[in-house]
Amino acid sequence: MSNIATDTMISLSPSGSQKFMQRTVPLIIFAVILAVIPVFGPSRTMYSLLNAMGVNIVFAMSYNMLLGRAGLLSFGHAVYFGLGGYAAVHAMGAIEAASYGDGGFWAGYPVFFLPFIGFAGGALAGAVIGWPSCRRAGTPFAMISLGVAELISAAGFMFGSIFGGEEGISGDRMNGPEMFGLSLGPINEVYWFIAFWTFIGVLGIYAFTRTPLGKMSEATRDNPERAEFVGYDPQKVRYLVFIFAGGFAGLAGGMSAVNYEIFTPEALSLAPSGMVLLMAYIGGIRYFAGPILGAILLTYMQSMMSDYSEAWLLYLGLLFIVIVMFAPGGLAGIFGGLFRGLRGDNPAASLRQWAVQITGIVLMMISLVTLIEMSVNWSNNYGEVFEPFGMHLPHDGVLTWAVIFIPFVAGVGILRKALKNKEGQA
Amino acid sequence: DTLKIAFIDPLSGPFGPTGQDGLNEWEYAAEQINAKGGINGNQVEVTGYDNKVNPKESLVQLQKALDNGVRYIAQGNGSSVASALIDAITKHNKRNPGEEVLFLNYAAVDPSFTNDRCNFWHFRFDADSDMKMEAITDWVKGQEDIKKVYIIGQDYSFGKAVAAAAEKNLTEKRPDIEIVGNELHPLGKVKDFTPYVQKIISSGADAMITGNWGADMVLLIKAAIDSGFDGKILTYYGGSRGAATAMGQAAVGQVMAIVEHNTNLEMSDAHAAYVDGYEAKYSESNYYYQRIDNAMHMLAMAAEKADSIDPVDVAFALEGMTYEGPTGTLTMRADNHQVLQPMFMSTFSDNVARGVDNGPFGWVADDAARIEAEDTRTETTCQMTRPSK
Amino acid sequence: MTQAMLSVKDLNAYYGKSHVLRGVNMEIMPGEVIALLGRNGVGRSTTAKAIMGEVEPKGEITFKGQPISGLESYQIARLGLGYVPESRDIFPAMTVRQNLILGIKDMRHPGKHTVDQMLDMFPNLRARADNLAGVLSGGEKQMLTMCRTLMGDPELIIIDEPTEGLAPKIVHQIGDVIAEIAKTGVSILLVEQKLSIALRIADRVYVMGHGEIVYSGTPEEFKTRDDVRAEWLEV
Amino acid sequence: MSVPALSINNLHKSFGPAHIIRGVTLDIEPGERHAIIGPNGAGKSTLFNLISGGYHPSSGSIKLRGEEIGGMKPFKINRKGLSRSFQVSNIFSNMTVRENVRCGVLYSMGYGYGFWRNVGNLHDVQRKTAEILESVDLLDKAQLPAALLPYADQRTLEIAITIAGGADVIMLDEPTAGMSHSETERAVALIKQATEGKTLLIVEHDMGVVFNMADRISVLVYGEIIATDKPMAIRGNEKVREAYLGDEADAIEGDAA
Amino acid sequence: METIVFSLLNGVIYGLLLFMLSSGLTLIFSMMGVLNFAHASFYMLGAYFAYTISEASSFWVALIFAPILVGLVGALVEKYGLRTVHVNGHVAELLFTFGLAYLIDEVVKIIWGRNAVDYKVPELLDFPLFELFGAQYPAYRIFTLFVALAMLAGLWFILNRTRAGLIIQAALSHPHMVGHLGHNVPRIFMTVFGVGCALAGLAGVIGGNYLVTDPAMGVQMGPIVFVVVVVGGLGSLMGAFLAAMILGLLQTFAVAIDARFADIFGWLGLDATSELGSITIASLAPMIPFLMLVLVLMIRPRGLLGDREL
Ligand SMILES: Nc1ncnc2c1ncn2[C@@H]1O[C@H](COP(=O)(O)OP(=O)(O)OP(=O)(O)O)[C@@H](O)[C@H]1O
Ligand SMILES: Nc1ncnc2c1ncn2[C@@H]1O[C@H](COP(=O)(O)OP(=O)(O)OP(=O)(O)O)[C@@H](O)[C@H]1O
Ligand SMILES: CC(C)C[C@H](N)C(=O)O
Ligand SMILES: [Mg+2]
Ligand SMILES: [Mg+2]
Repeated sequence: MSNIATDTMISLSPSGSQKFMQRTVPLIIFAVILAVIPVFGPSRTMYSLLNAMGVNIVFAMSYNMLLGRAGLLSFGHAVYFGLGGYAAVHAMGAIEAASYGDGGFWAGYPVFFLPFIGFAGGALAGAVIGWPSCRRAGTPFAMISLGVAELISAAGFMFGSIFGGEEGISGDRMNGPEMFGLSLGPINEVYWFIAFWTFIGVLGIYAFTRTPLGKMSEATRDNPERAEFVGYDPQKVRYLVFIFAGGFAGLAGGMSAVNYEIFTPEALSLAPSGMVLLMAYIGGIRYFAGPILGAILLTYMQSMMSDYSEAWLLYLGLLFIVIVMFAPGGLAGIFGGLFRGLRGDNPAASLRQWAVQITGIVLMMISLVTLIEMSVNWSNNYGEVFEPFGMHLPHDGVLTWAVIFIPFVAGVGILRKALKNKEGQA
Repeated sequence: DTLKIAFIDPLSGPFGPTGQDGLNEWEYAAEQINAKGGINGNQVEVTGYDNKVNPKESLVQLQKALDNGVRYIAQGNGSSVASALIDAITKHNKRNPGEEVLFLNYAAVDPSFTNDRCNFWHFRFDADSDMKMEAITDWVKGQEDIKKVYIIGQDYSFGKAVAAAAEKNLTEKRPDIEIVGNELHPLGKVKDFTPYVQKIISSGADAMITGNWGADMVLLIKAAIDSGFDGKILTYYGGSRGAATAMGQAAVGQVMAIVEHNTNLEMSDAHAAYVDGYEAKYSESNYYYQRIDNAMHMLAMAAEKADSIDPVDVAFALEGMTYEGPTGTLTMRADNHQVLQPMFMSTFSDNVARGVDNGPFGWVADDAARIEAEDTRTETTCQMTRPSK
Repeated sequence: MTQAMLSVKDLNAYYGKSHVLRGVNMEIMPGEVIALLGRNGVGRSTTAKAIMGEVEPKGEITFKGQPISGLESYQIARLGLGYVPESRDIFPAMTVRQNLILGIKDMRHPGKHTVDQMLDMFPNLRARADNLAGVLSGGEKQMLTMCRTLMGDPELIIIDEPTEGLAPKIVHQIGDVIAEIAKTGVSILLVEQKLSIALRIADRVYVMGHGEIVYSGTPEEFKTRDDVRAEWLEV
Repeated sequence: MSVPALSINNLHKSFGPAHIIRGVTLDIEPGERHAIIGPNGAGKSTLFNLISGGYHPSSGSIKLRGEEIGGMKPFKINRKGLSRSFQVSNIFSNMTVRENVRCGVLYSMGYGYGFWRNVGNLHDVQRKTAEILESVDLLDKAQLPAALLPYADQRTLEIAITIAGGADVIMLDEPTAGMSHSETERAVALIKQATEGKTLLIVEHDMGVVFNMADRISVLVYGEIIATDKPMAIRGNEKVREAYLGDEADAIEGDAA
Repeated sequence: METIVFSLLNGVIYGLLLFMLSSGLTLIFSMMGVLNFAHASFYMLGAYFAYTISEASSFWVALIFAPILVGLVGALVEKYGLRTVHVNGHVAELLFTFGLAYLIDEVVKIIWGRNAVDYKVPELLDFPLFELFGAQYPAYRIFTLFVALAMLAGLWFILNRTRAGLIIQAALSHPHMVGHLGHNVPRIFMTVFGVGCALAGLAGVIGGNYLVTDPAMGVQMGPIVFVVVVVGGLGSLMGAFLAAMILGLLQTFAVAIDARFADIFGWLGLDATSELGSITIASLAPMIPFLMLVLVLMIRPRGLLGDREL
């Protein structure tokens, strides 16, 4: 074996410092953000929102192991989230029973580590259900996942002793041994639990992408036929990835179980499966951090935006469509583009370009939001009128339509011009 | 000061309309009481929190409400959500002494909330499903021509509770009646009830009893009428929004609903003004939840009695309180926090002073259809544990 | 002077930022067979794509006197331009016959060729007429693509590397077929590597280098120009 | 005599009524460079697919070093040390060149479906990958996404992935198709060097390549092998001329521009 | 006996309704490969348009114009939305329609309110056609039967007698090439999508008053439409028809059967009071489609009559 090969090997794989910058630093930053948040003294709402985000981050990342990495579009990922969660809730019940009863294994099991149970539950479910579903990729896989999700969630309402019917199964997290001095009672203590597991989840999923199996899952996504001719069974690759994705979904389920102390069969259904799909996609499935962004944004919209507008689902739909149409890289893709532009040869020009584009978009948004809000208020028919910033915008007011039309026309004009400029530059 | 009530119910999605109606009435009730000086001198503020009928989301909204300084939670759509909220509130109150929260349940009627799972922090202003079934079967008792009854409901705790109560009550009150069917169908999944209805028709039933709500109720009744079912249809929620439109002329005299109020009852001037005011303000919705008005008044009385708006004091004051409401005397039982109020077997009619859904149809109840509050009392298994004062 | 069938003036094309065609000029007269030669990667296929509207052309392209740059590819095709791409692009999930039928632009006015004629021309295909095109061998696919384009009655066909991957004997046959097609009066722009074929059937030769036409002349003249060969074709 | 590296006996394959491979029998000795030529549609690629596991034989046997592999799954056959390339480039187009080669390396080095190791720390894999990239001269393009490679480089990568797993029976389906003369020469050199000491089975239409490289040539026509012999003998074979080479047999250099 | 006759009749009618709903998707899915998640939303639009039109004039006018309107909406959606996403592949298309479903649902709520609207069966057909064992059979149901059969015939013609199908299929593998052969692919795509949506709209006109016209009707019907298309088999109209019928009949019969698991599996020692034993066959009805979906995909991935795999 020659020196050349050894030398080139070193030059090929990124250097130690590069590795550090590209891999370790983002993780450290992530950990630091998680650790620093409580310093700002979040409110209860903020905490519960953050906790929900943590759960969804892990859930969305686990989903992206399938969609983004392995190219498997699933409509039933919530099944594994839910089954993992149920496993954790039942374990929570066992801990409670054991600590009031005669002890045993569960009496010594800290609630803090319930996500392990969730992981095991999700992975087990993945192993059982994945066996038939992973035989095929593509649309058949998607359809099977849809069918399985419907079946399992229907079963969820049938087997009351396991799933608790419509009411679900509740538990109490303040039992069993405490870990790290956290009683897990108050929500700010739960935050630490969530932060810890969010980090573990993200780290674990990241580590997975670096393993031979993780790499081969990408290879199988791109070209299953070729994967077979380099010694890999694509079905087995998919199946193993599926189990891991199920496991991490279950981990998120376990986090959720501790956070909410309740699990309902609804958690297994199509709706959350669809939501996690939206999260991953809006965030950007081709980017590792994409689903994190998506989870944060959608959790926020889901919980907070409904306070501001009845039409929040309409906005969600619009946002999603806009992303699908114009930014298939998702939020991460947009940020990535901005970042590259800033580091490109002409940051000033890119900045100017964005400023123009953003102005155009904002103008169009003003018009759209006015139109929607005006319509919503009007159609509710209680004589309500949209009144932003002290303006009075009834459906038959001249001002209203001016606020709708003028920015729209201006926005379209600006965007068109911006796009033309861009072409001219190329 | 203000007394803040968080209304946690669906405000968007498929159940949005139902929740919105509830919120409207809570807000209207607050407005009316504020006009009279509020509760014990405090203005009442009702804020809607959208839970999308999801127990988990309800808990997030609960945290939000707590942040905003809310100490009173109102909820009704779905016993499953109520169950989650009861649990969460109990834990919260245990974990955060001094910040207790009270749960005003205006529609979630799972009997267990005032029985095995009864709880000091929970007060129910609606009759529970057992009480409603007592009322329905009492009415059936008097109907000699009903010989065969078919029970159909949604497959979940509430539907099961309804079915069990119906079976039990009927065998007690009318042993001669044959229960020709007792069926649970999946919740919110059936698109065409015709097969079910034909089963009911072929069973020869003279009456059908159902606790269905939402689309399940509307579709069921519509299918029954289209297929020419001519027996009585005895419902819990026939009076809710949108049903009248779907039922139409054919359902007149045939569909009945057990309610605590309908707008064609004899009303005092003050009460009529209250109802008129509501319907004028919210032209798209109808006055439906008398119990919200009741709850608001009872809350006010309790606060005044305790001379405090602290939930713990108010809760103790609410126990055993009586209130002279528009339909009669109401009592909040101290033993299980269940209200007792007069109930009415209302009948769907086309000859009404006030229609619903902006149509010509509405609900009526004559004197014979009135059930006195005391008669709705049921046994309770509740063993209430109370905090120390 | 007769009008050129196809005329390309100062054609430029880009892939992203890379400037691939840098002012290509060429003309094809009615009935002419033109061979476009050049090394790998000089932009011959790109020229074809730009004419066909698959790559955005910057410059003037006229077909029978009508400007076609900026038209949709189906509009270009309907004017009478046929294209046999390098990638062949047969429709794998359809039968050979269906592939051929798809070559007809308008069922109400089918062209002068029928499916049967085509299958006669290539007996290999006849045997596979009702097989899915996806399972054809590489060579069969090539034949299918040419036939499919002929079904549309084009007046000018651009053929990109038709002999790639073909058995030596077939290579020869393809040459004959192209010559045969040319005899029916169709103009042909042939992008080809194999000189033997190109020189045998072409009326004129263009040589391309670095995104420009660097030589044009008749095959006879070209055979004498070793300098051109040396500079632009050999390595 | 040693066990043949690959031994095919009376192999048949039909697709429905179409009888494509009609009784092929062929032994390939270890270390031999064997070319298969034949008209388009003769069944060369089909034969490759049968050997490498892409298709299931209708009947007959295929033995790899004496062991029956007919009908095995491709990945199993691959693990036994037989690797193939494709007529149409079949690479992992969203990955970088380096990752492509690494995919070829991983299994053979025993890392299989491992999910407990970081590929970044598998130094033997890194080294092997670098070696292979080096040997096919793609080192400077290692970090490029494979989809962006020029055509000829994609073909080269195709070969690199094929040899990466260290298989000792290598099958190449038209490796130089679409390459220019100079690229073809480079590819030939590369193939020669990379398959040094290994058994090579190659399909080509470029007679220059075939006659330059092969120890023996088989001619497949309509699913039957009509001749197997040394290159010189094949060139002179009348049947082969008629069925395949045509006049080209004389101008064997090939005449890519 | 009664049960069987009823179930047959109801099963057939329900099956036909399912078929009407899914026929448009069969067209879109098998021709364009687009799993249109918003399909049921177009169905809903059809019902609402029909409601508004029939308020203004009559049901019969609505029967014609509502589907056309829906088709136009569909064509616009294709032209200004789907087309942009097409280049990014099927997942992107699917997600686009996923978002579109949200959008249509919300817009419907804004325009027509959140409650059911009073979309009535036309008076001409509002009478019981016959009576069977004491239950009346509304004439309108029989009318739906004829509309569905007409749709089947019409669609069969479109799919088999036009080359559009071929062209679109071809465009799925090599869109540029199809253009080079002189076919205006974008317009064909737009037309197919429009026609598919119009069919959904027609189903809405018929189904809206047969069932209920409210903003939830789209969501409710959503997934089952896929089941019909997939189980029937890609590219096969007859398959979709067959699948719809089987689903309709199975679901109706399941409801009609008065049995619990314990009654059937009693020999396994299953107890009627146990959780598993007390599950009724009727309660399984809504699960049947999905069970079929999973089984078909596993056992026979090309569906009942499909000519190719998904
Ligand atoms: N899609 C593409 N994106 C970026 N660059 C491209 C693309 N297609 C071709 N190129 C580059 O443009 C140049 C010209 O390509 P073109 O295909 O026209 O060459 P050619 O003369 O036909 O050669 P070949 O013999 O390879 O077919 C080449 O350098 C090629 O790498
Ligand atoms: N799956 C299949 N079903 C039916 N016929 C097939 C299938 N695969 C290949 N064929 C047919 O088998 C014959 C041999 O094809 P193959 O691809 O092996 O040819 P080849 O010798 O490699 O030709 P080329 O040199 O052109 O690549 C062809 O006629 C082809 O149409
Ligand atoms: C709002 C009501 C329809 C809720 C129902 N009664 C339940 O308790 O679940
Ligand atoms: Mg080329
Ligand atoms: Mg081949």
